[in-house]
Parts: sequence; C-alpha cells; structure tokens
Amino acid sequence: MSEAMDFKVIGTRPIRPDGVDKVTGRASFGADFSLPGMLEGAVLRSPHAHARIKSINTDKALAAPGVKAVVTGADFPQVAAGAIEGGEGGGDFADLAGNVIARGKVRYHGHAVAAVAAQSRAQALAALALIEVEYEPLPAVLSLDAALAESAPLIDEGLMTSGLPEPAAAPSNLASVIEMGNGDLEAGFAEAALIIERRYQTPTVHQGYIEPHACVGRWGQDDQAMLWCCTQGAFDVRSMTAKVLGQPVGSLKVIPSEIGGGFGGKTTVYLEPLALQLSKKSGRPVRMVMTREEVFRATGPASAATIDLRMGFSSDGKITAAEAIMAYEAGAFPGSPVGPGTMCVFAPYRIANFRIKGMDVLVNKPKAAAYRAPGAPQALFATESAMDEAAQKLGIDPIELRLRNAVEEGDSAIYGPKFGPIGLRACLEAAAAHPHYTKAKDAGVGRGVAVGFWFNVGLQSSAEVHINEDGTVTVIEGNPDIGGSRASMALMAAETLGVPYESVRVVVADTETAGFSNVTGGSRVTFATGMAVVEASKDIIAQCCSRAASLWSTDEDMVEWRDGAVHPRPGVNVEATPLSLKDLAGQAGRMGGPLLGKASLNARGAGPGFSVNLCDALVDQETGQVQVKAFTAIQDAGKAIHPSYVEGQLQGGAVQGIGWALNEEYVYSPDGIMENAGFLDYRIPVASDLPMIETQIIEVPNPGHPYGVRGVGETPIVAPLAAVANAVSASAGVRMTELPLSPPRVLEALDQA
Amino acid sequence: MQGFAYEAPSSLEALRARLAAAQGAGELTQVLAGGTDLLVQMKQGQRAPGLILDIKRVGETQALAVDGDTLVIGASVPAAKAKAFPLVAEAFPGLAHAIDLIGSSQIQGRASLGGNLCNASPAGDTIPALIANGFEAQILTAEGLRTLPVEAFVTGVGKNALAAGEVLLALQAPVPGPRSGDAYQRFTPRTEMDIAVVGVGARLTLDDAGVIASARIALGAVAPHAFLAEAAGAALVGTRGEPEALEAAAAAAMEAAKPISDKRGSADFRRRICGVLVKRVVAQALERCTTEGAK
Amino acid sequence: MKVHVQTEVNGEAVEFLCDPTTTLLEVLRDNLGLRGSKEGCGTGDCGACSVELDGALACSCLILAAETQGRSVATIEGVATPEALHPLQSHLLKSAGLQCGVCTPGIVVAAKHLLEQDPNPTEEAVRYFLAGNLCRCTGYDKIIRAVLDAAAEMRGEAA
Amino acid sequence: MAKVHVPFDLRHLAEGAAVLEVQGACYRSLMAALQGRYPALEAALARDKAFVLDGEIIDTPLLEAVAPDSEVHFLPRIGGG
Repeated sequence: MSEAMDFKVIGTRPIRPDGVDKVTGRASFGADFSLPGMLEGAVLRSPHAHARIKSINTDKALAAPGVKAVVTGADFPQVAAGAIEGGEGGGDFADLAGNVIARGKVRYHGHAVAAVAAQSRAQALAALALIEVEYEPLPAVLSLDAALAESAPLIDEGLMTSGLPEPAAAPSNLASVIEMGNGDLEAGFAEAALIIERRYQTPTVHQGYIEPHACVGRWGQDDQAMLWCCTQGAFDVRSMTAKVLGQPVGSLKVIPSEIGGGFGGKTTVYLEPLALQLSKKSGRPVRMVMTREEVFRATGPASAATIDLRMGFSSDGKITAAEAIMAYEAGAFPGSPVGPGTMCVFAPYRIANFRIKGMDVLVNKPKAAAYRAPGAPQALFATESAMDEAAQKLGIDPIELRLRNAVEEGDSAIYGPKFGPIGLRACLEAAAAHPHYTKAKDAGVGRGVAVGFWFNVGLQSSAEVHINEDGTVTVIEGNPDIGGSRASMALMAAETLGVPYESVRVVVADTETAGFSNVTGGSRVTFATGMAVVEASKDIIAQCCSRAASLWSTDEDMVEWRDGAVHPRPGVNVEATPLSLKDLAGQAGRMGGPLLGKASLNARGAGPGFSVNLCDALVDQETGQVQVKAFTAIQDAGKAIHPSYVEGQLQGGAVQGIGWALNEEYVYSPDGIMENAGFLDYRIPVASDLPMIETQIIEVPNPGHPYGVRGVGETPIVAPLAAVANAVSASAGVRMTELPLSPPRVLEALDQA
Repeated sequence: MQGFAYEAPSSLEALRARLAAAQGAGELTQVLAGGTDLLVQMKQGQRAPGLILDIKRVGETQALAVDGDTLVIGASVPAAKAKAFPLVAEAFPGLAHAIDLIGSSQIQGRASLGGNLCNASPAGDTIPALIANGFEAQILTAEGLRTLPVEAFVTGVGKNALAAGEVLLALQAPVPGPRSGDAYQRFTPRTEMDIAVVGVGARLTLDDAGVIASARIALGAVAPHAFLAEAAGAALVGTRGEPEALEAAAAAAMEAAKPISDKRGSADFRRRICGVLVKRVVAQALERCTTEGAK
Repeated sequence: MKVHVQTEVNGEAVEFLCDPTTTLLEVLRDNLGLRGSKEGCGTGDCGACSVELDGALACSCLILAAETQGRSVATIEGVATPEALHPLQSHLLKSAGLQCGVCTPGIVVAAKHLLEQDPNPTEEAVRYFLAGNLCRCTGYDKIIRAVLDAAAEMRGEAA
Repeated sequence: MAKVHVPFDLRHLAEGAAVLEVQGACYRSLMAALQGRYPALEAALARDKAFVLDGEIIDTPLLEAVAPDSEVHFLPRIGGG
C-alpha cells in the first residue's frame, strides 16, 4: 500500500529504455522483419457483404509466375467451439477460425477467402486475380434494426440466442441477451420529478492504430513453427493460432515485434494462421502485411450501438430509477462487448431501482474487436448525455448533480460487488475546482462535463529479474510495450531493489523465453505485470538476505533489506558492512549461483478507474462545424508510476474519444461495402484539429497493488464522447444524441432547434 | 501497381518526340509531375498506363517567374515552392491559401498545381482559385503551344481538355493591379488532410470609388468540375459588397451549383455550405481589395 | 525491365536496380535495409514514411524509386549523429512525445524540415505543419510541446 | 453460509431467487452445493460468468477459500483493449 510511501524513483519521469531505438527508426515493428528465402503473402477478400461460396478454383493462381502456395478454407481444420480466455473478452475459437478464413459462406465485405504466397508481392497480388470464386450473393444485414427484424436474413443459420429464460425456439441474428436489475423500476420512475428518455446511437469506429497488421511465419519440416508479429499478446497469438491450425501450443514460438498501436485491435489473429499455413505448403517463410484498406475492411472495429435510456430524477437530483436497453453490433460473428457495456452503463452512480438489458447482434460487418474500455464509451455516452440534460432541466450544476449520485468506497456497484477505495468523488471535486471549469466561457462556446469508468483487470503475468555480475538488472517479461511500459517496469524494479533506474533494462521476450502473460490490454500491464516484476524483485531480495545471513553466520531474520543493500537489523550484533546488490552479484558464483528472481501470478485486486472530462466546443451556426476549444482530462490513476506516460494515456484516449464524437464512422453503401476505408475519409483527428489536452492525475491508491497502481489505459476514452456531445449540445442549443457530430448532422439539428 | 516503363525526358524537344512516338505506337501514356494523385490511383488500379513520362526534368515545367506582368507557374513546380514564391504570397493570397490546403506538408513537397489541375478532381483545391484569378493553361502540342482558360481546361470528373500527345506545361495569369483581392476557402470536417466538401474562390477588383468593377467567383466540389459562376460574380459588380449583394451572389452560386450526394456530403448540404462560403470568401476578398493596396 | 538508379541516401552514394513500379519507400526498406521509414497507409495520408528528396519534404510511398536518379534522399536514419541525437529526438524522449513509436520517425523528419524553415514556429504553425503526420497514441499534445522545446533549444534558448 | 447473488438473467434457474445462502468453504464445495440445488444454474455460472468474491473478480477460483460471511457475485466476463 502506497499511502505515505516515500518513493525514490516511482513518480519520476525518466527516459524510456526503448526510447532511442524508437526516435532513430531502429526499432523493429511487424513489417520490419525478414528471413532468407522469404515469400510475400496476400489475401483474397470477399467482394460481397454476404454470400455463399459455391466453388473456389485455385489452379490458375497456383500456375502463375512466382507462386509457391495457395490456401483456402479447405486447408484448415474444423475447430470445435470453445470460449477464448485471456483478456480479449468474449469470443469463441470456432468463430475465430471462421473469421480467419471463410468456409462455405462469406459474412462481410473483406472476409478472407483465400491466400497466396509468391516470390514478390506483385506476383502474389497478380495471382489473387486468377483465383476463381463462384458466389451466390445473399441479402446483407447492415443495421441493428434490420438484423432483429422478423424475417431478417440469417448470418449464421445455426445461431440460437443464449441468455433467454427459455431456450430459443428458432435461430436468429440475436446471439445473446444479458439482463441485470434490482429494486422496483416502476416505483422508482413514479417517484421521479423528471424523466429523461431518449435513444442514443454511436457508429462503427476503428482503433486506427498507425501500424497495419503484419507477420512473418515459418513452418519447419519438424512441425515446429515460428511467428514474428505485431500483437498485444504473443501468448494469445500462440494459443489462437495453434487452435486455428490444430497444432499443439508447444510447437509454436511467437516473437512479438515492437507494436505500432493496438488499442485492443491487436488482441486477436487475422494473418498469422494464413502465413503459417502458406509456409507449411511452400516450405518457405512467408511475410504478410495488410494494406490500410484491409485494416479497415477486415480487422475488428468497435461495435456500433443503439441505447434506449430512461432515467428518473427527484427534484433534488437523486436518481430514482434507470433503465437501459442496449443493442451492440457484434459484426459477422458473436461477441460484441455489450456485456461490459451493461455493467458500465450506470456504474458511476448509486441507483436502487434499475433494469438493464444487453443484446449482442450479428450484422454483415467485420467481427468487432476490443477497443479501449470495450463497450463502455457507447454506454456512458448515453448515461452522461442524460445526466447533462437532467442537470440542465433541474437547474443543478452538472458536477454537483453527479456528486449527489456518485458511488463511493463501500457502495455496491450496480453489477454487484462492493467498491474499495475509488476516486470518482475526488475527480469530480477536482473538476469543479479546475480553472477550466471556473473560468468564463468565450462567446458561443458550450461546456460539457462527463464521467468515465472502466473496471481494469488483472489476469496472468510472469516476470523474471536477472542480476548481472556487476549488479545491473535485466527484467524479462512478456507484454509488448505499447506505450512506455518498459519504463514503468524498470521504475518498479528499481524502486523495489533500491538501484538506479538507469541500471535496469527491460526485455519483452518471446513465448519460449518469457513466462506466460496475457495480453497487453485491459489496463493491466503496469498493474499485473508490474506486480510480477515487484514480486520477482522481492524474490531477489529474499535470496540476497539469505546469502548475507549465511555469510554473516546469522539467521535470516537478523538481516533486512534497506536502500539497495542487506544490513544487519538494528540492534543485531554482527560485525558486518552492508552488502549491496552489486557486492552480492559479484560473488554470486561463489554463493549459490546467479541471482535470478521470478514470479508468476494471476493478479487480483485491480482497482476501478474513474475520470471526469471537461470540454469547451464552439459550433459554427452556419455550417455545423465543431471546434474543440479546450479539453481537460482528470483521472484517478491510483499511483502514477511514470506520470508523463499516464498523462499520455489521458491525452491519447481523450483525442480518440474526440474523434469518435466528431467525425469517425464507417460509411457503408447499401450493399454493405465500406466507402471510406482509408485515412483520408475515415477522419481521425489531426494535430491542427486540437487544442492542448490538459490533464490532472488524481491518486487514490489501489490497495490491491504494492505501489497503489490502478490501470489507466482504458478509462480515458470513455468520457470524451459525452463531454464533447454535451459541449456541442450547449453551443448549438439543441440536444445531440447520435454520433458522430459531423457538420451535416449538427446543421440538421440546428435547423430543428 | 501494374507494370509500366518509366522515362524522364530532359528537354521540351525530347518530351515532344517521346509523346509522338508513344502516340504512334499506341502506348497508353501517363504524364507524371508530383505523382501524389497519380501514384495513389495506380496503386488502387484506377489507372494502368504502359508508359510513365516524368516531366520534372523538363526545365519549362519547373518555371516560377514573373514575365512582364504575367505570373508563370510551371506545371511540375511543387506546391510548397509555389506558395512560398513572393508574388504568389503577396498578390494571390487566396491562391496561396488554396495551395496550402493541398494535402499535407509532405504532399505539398511533391504535388504540383499542374498535376492538381490535370487530375481534374471536382474537389481539387487550387482549381477554383486558379479560375477566379483568370489563369490560363499553357499546353504543349505536337506542333507548338496553345493556351486555354483553366475553366475550359477541366471538362469532367477526372477529365481535362488535353488531346492525346498534349502536355500541360505551365499556368499563367496577369499580375493583378491595384484595388484587387482574391480569396479561397473550402469546407471540410477536419481542419486539414481532407477533401473539400465545397470550395469557393473569388477575385474582386474595385474601381476608384470602391465599387466592385469585376468579380470572378469559382466553385469547386459542387459539380462534375470546378467552374466559373458568372451569375454570382455579376451579382456583385456595381455594388460595394453590401450584405444584400453577398446574399444575391450566394443565391446565384447556389443556383449554379449542381452537387451530388456522396460519402462526403449530401447535395443539399453542399449547396447550403456553398452559399455560406461564397459570402465569407467574397467578404475576405473585398477586405483584401482595400487593405492590400496596389501591387 | 528493371531500372538502374544511382542516387544519394543520407549523404552516401547508393545504386540499385528496381522495377519501375517500385516506390522509394519499398527500395529504402527492402533493397537498402533502411526500415525506419514506415508504411502506415501507402497513400500519403499518414506521414510515417516521410523523407526529404532534394530538401523537399515528401511521403516516400508516393515517390517512384526511379524518380530519385541523381537526387539526394534524407531519411530518419540520417538524423542523429554517432555522438548525439537531434534535439527533436531528445525532446520527444524527454517529453514522452511517443507511445508506440511507429509514427515517430516521420514526425522527426517532418519537424526537422519545419524547424529548418522556421526556427521559431507558433504552436498553431507546428500543428498545421504536422497535420499530415497521424499519431493515434499521444493526442499530439506532447509531440507539439517537444517540437516547441526543441526549437527553443536550437535557437539557443533554455527549453 | 456465503451469500450468492444470482445474476438477474439466470434467476429463472433458481426459482426466481436473487440471493441464495450456500454452504461451502471453498469455490469447489460452494459450486457443488449449488449444483445439488440448481444444476442448470451452476452449469450456466461455471460456463459463462466470472466469479466475484467479496467484491474482487477471481480469475483463479479453483483454489479459493470462501468465508462463512462472504458475498459472492457472478458477472459477465470482462476483457479489455
């Protein structure tokens, strides 16, 4: 527990260990690896949003110049259904396999149908054009309403809704239903002086990482395989790829490259099984790199959602009842994050009477993947918009309204368990006192407030700490460093061991070198892998104490670790000078061998993260264009190990949220083809669109972590959607309930105001 | 990209000869200047030429000079260089702004005004500014040279008036006199890195009494190609740019606009924004007439 | 038919054979092993492949390798000296102006070009100049600060 | 006896009960006791839900001791980006 802890290096802002590699271009990302004799692979993708594959003929492609292998769905084993575990949240192995390469049916435009490996990319692309596929086009289902309609075409003819009180009678596009509730809903609404009832909608959006998916696969004649790839979790790539290929996990070695952004989108596999199967057939290593267009069309975006919300308030602003009916698009296979969405939707508040229903709905779009706090941004866009409207109608300051309902330590979350120490109230109070909130608004500007929430998770992590012979330290762990985590690991090791930060190097190792670790995701790495690094460092300390005690011919409980050295305990009468890590490392060979500490754990005690965002926005009343004039992100980090990278998470999440709110969306043609599959027309924010993003880190230590860490990576994207929408609504003078707040939509709303 | 041959002639004569030979041989030839549109189109399979003729080594296409009272901008001069040319920045601030809106800093390091014009995108940012400023296209033909006003050069979506074997060499326009100003604005959802939903260029000249003597308003992204909205200009001539005159010009422009609905905006939205921008652009050009003074 | 190209990369003479369809980015990465320039989009929209060609800032994914005959190319690999990082690189590290780091090479090349043109840019000028360098991790804030700090240091002011 | 909160959408498998008092000193005995009373509920919980003991999500329930006054919840599984 970190309260009143006196830190030496934690909380400082040193340069990250991998920094020089990354500013000089030396760091190796997914597409930066090659092997001798390597072939280039390419994927043939479905031109239809929904069609039956009647036949595939690859003869001409196989005979084309330079082509060494062609694979189709027929080259892959049937995979039995079974839940995918480990941080990605939802999903089934059979569906995963079906998404990697289509069998029998294509379920979305861009769905992989075949893949080719050739001596050059140009030859591979030319060969794709020679593959003959006969399709029987089927009507495409492109919206929640269409998918749930009575006579909707079935995307999966065998899909029976789960979670219903009685087994489903017939297949449908509704994959599952989740319900939660408590209290007496109608009595709660009867008490209400004000009821806000609206439908909120959010579009399909993409994580938009700058590095496209890429991998190199090599299959040996001994059935041992190697994969180099950019991923958030090498061990997950290993288990998923092994499953899709029907191979034992131990036959596959996955080397994670540096990763150029993921945000949840790189927690699953797309190319990896294809590259290995092509390698197996050709006997050559195969590299596969997606184009940006493929990234948009064929990897997992975040679910579009429709949320029907009803919230009742007493005249003094207490929530008397709340109801949410939430439908999320899963894409072409089940597994939207509607489950977490249902748990997040009212999580910041004390609500005695509520009912929540979540629906996971299939549509002919790419299978949704995790995107930063999966399910939460859509959910809290709805709730926080309603809270804003209620504050306005009740004449209560929006922060005050939230304070009157905010959950605190000891309260039961609406999804069940009791909260430990949490920072929602502290964030709200900081927001109310923040200069951004207290300063006067410029003319025409609207100001929005919103709360964000994410559970944060623990999961499995391993770490080793090696003490080199001169006392320098090497940390081995298995979580790809997506945003500076090597620096946090080094800081925690240095703090625990009492050595300088600079003497610690952190290695992100492959699946044959590092102990098992779940994905870099769920805001878990600094928390869980950090905990493993601290435990492994403590293992070193225990060994040092034991060795020193032996050397001093005393008992272990007569010595203690202090300031990076073993000392006799105060009052213990031993003739000894303290032994530093360096002293013990130098003599390790003569004292029981190398100093190697290790830890593996399934981390418990992840602390939920709350945030409050403030946004000032100006609407051009003639064009509907929105300018974000000021933005402040306040969040409880528990303890900020490296404050610069915590601020960076807050700022990056804020801007992704601003993009989601303002201009990002998948635009589909009536036949289900995405029309804006590129960075020109899928408009992520550019530098000139934004102001500086102010941050304020609140530190309510998490008792579940040795240094008080909570996860910080996901919560930042949750509040911006409503913060922006509330600001725009205020500036426009009309309530905006559908994202994105693109100029045509805002102008239309202005007309109706 | 589908295979092609690449050649970079280094003189006008060599260029003309190579074009003639290619035409004779029936080679599908594509001229390359900055390539920022062309390479994307070739990568996406929208163009598949057999021969790429890079004109950047032909000196005439790199010209950037004032010849008497004519500004000459070679067809392959990169945008970054053109916008930094002192006369462009001083006498054509609207055009300079339009050039500055072409893609990113990186794109401007390569993209040329000539390429932007030949590509003839309805949304190309410099085209309305060129039209408003009365630019002419100087075209290399098999026999010699010919010129064509820019508004006649663009003929459709991605279509221009070049005949087979012809190449755009340069763009030229008279240097404006006193009491004259231009402006260009476009509407995009983002501040940068976006395609115009509507683009409006204007060049106004006042008489001694401060009355608008001539007005050229050009519109982009509201028709198959950018065009001169003559009625919009006419609505301003003889006025001082009073609010009613701006309204009349905007109404005329909206009337002339024939936008389509696509992923970047509906026809109604485009027409409406067109009206808003015309008023804003004319007001800005008018201000430049009075504040920029004689050049 | 392959094209024979002689050019200069980061001050060193290089020659290579390539298909006319090959881009400069492909040659840098695959023929010359200079993989600091990244392909984020291949269409000039992200800036991760930024280089200078004869001193002009450009996306190497939109340059044919054949066009570089007799020219001079500068890439991220040529920015730091053996002794020291460029001030932009040091300030990006100091300000935590990178998270995943894949856009960073392009940002360094573009910002260096900007500061050589304009040693004292405003925040707005930096934001507009770098609008073609997409970053999805940082929200740009710390990148902009790093560029302004590097500019101050390069002007001899305390950053 | 530990208090087991039955998820809203599974209450029909427990005769509508919101909370069950269940005997069990560890996860396994608790689940065994549940199976004895409501086999369909136990199956659904084990298959689809995460185990939450006294407010904490437990990813490793198999070795988990349960105190007589413990509060047990079952939640949809949470992942993350």
